Amino acid sequence: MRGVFVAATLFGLMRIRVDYFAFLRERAGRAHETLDTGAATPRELYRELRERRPLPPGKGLKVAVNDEFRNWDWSLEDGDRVVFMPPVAGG
Amino acid sequence: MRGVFVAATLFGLMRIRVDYFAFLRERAGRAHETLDTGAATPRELYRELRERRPLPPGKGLKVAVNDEFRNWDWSLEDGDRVVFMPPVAGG
Amino acid sequence: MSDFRISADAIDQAAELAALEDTASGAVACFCGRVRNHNEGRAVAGLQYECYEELAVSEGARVIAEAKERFGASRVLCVHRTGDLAIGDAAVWVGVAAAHRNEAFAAARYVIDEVKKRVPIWKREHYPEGPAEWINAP
Amino acid sequence: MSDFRISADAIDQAAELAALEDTASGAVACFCGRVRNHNEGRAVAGLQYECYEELAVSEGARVIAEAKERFGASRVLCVHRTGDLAIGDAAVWVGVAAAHRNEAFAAARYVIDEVKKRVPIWKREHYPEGPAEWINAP
Repeated sequence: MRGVFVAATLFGLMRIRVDYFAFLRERAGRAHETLDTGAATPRELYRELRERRPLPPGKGLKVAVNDEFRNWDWSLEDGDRVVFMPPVAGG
Repeated sequence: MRGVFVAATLFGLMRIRVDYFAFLRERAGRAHETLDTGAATPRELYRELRERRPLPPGKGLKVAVNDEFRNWDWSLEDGDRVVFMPPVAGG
Repeated sequence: MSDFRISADAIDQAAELAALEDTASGAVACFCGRVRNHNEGRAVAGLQYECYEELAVSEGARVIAEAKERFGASRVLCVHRTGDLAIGDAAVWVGVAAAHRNEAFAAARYVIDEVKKRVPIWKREHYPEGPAEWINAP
Repeated sequence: MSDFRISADAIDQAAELAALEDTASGAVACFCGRVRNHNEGRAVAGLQYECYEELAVSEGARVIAEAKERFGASRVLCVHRTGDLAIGDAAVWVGVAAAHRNEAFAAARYVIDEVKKRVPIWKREHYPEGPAEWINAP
């Protein structure tokens, strides 16, 4: 019980905005959403999102946090904007 | 004497028009000239021309006969138009 | 105005070219990618581009800075369309001014290659028959 | 009209580009060589191009035919100026339409390289100081 309390304090829920583009937007059925999550990294966040949205596996996707490319193990902070991106196809 | 007569018959003088462009035009002091010559090839013709015009050595020049690139030993014919060209410098 | 731009309107190539003017640069190389009427053997009716604009603009600007740095190009511009495009419409335009043609060609090639690899823009093809598809969708 | 042209008038790049329109070609690569304000460290005031037009046009057409054949380009155009040019003026323009960018870039590069090597056109540079000089004069 005490362990759970400490974890909740140190690693409390964060409010994260997630934006979806292109194929992922269609799969998610929305362009963005905001959620309160315990996910500490984009990897954990995507795992959580896949539980509620019909999103594809993360392999091949890229991640941006606050409009910068970041890796899947980047430490998220409260208020971050996270974007998961399908392989690009410009040009 | 007989040898000279035969040569004059078989290899008689031809009327050749020569055009000059760019650097060669300036050196020749004219854009074109027509001459009666015994030169059988562009090589011989250029040698003859250099005797009367301050033209540069033929090395590096190209030759056209009747608006086609030809080599220095191409057989000239009466009425041909010959152009000696400095190295090109377009673009 | 940034040297890399996202545009919802048609690309004005004459205006882009004019922006490359530079009396020290003897060479200008341009590339334009246009919507083809076919792709991988299949008839295409049109395209739609979608873009993550904030990141596209910053990543595109990085690509351009790299091209200038690597090839000594004096000016490099790129504009990429978003929205609905018809056959023949310009989807992306790259223009480079440099002292000589080696650098101009190399920089233009670098920009289009890197933009296609790195800049978050996505293409959806519409077909005369069958549903539209996102290209490269996982 | 031939795909390789000699022009005593300014090159109209917008008109040239329009002539490359082709709905099957996804890639257009262009190159433009312009008069620089310097060459090999020396200030340049302007240029004059002279041309052996009959042979230039036939040799230019051969270069274009080779570019189409080698790289499968669908349209290739080239126009080269003659006469007096000022700093910044376009001296030569090459445009290629092809299915993909590899072919478009390669064909454009081939055309400008071969034109500079093979087509009988000569350049005379004017300098702010000193007499004009024919480039490559023997």
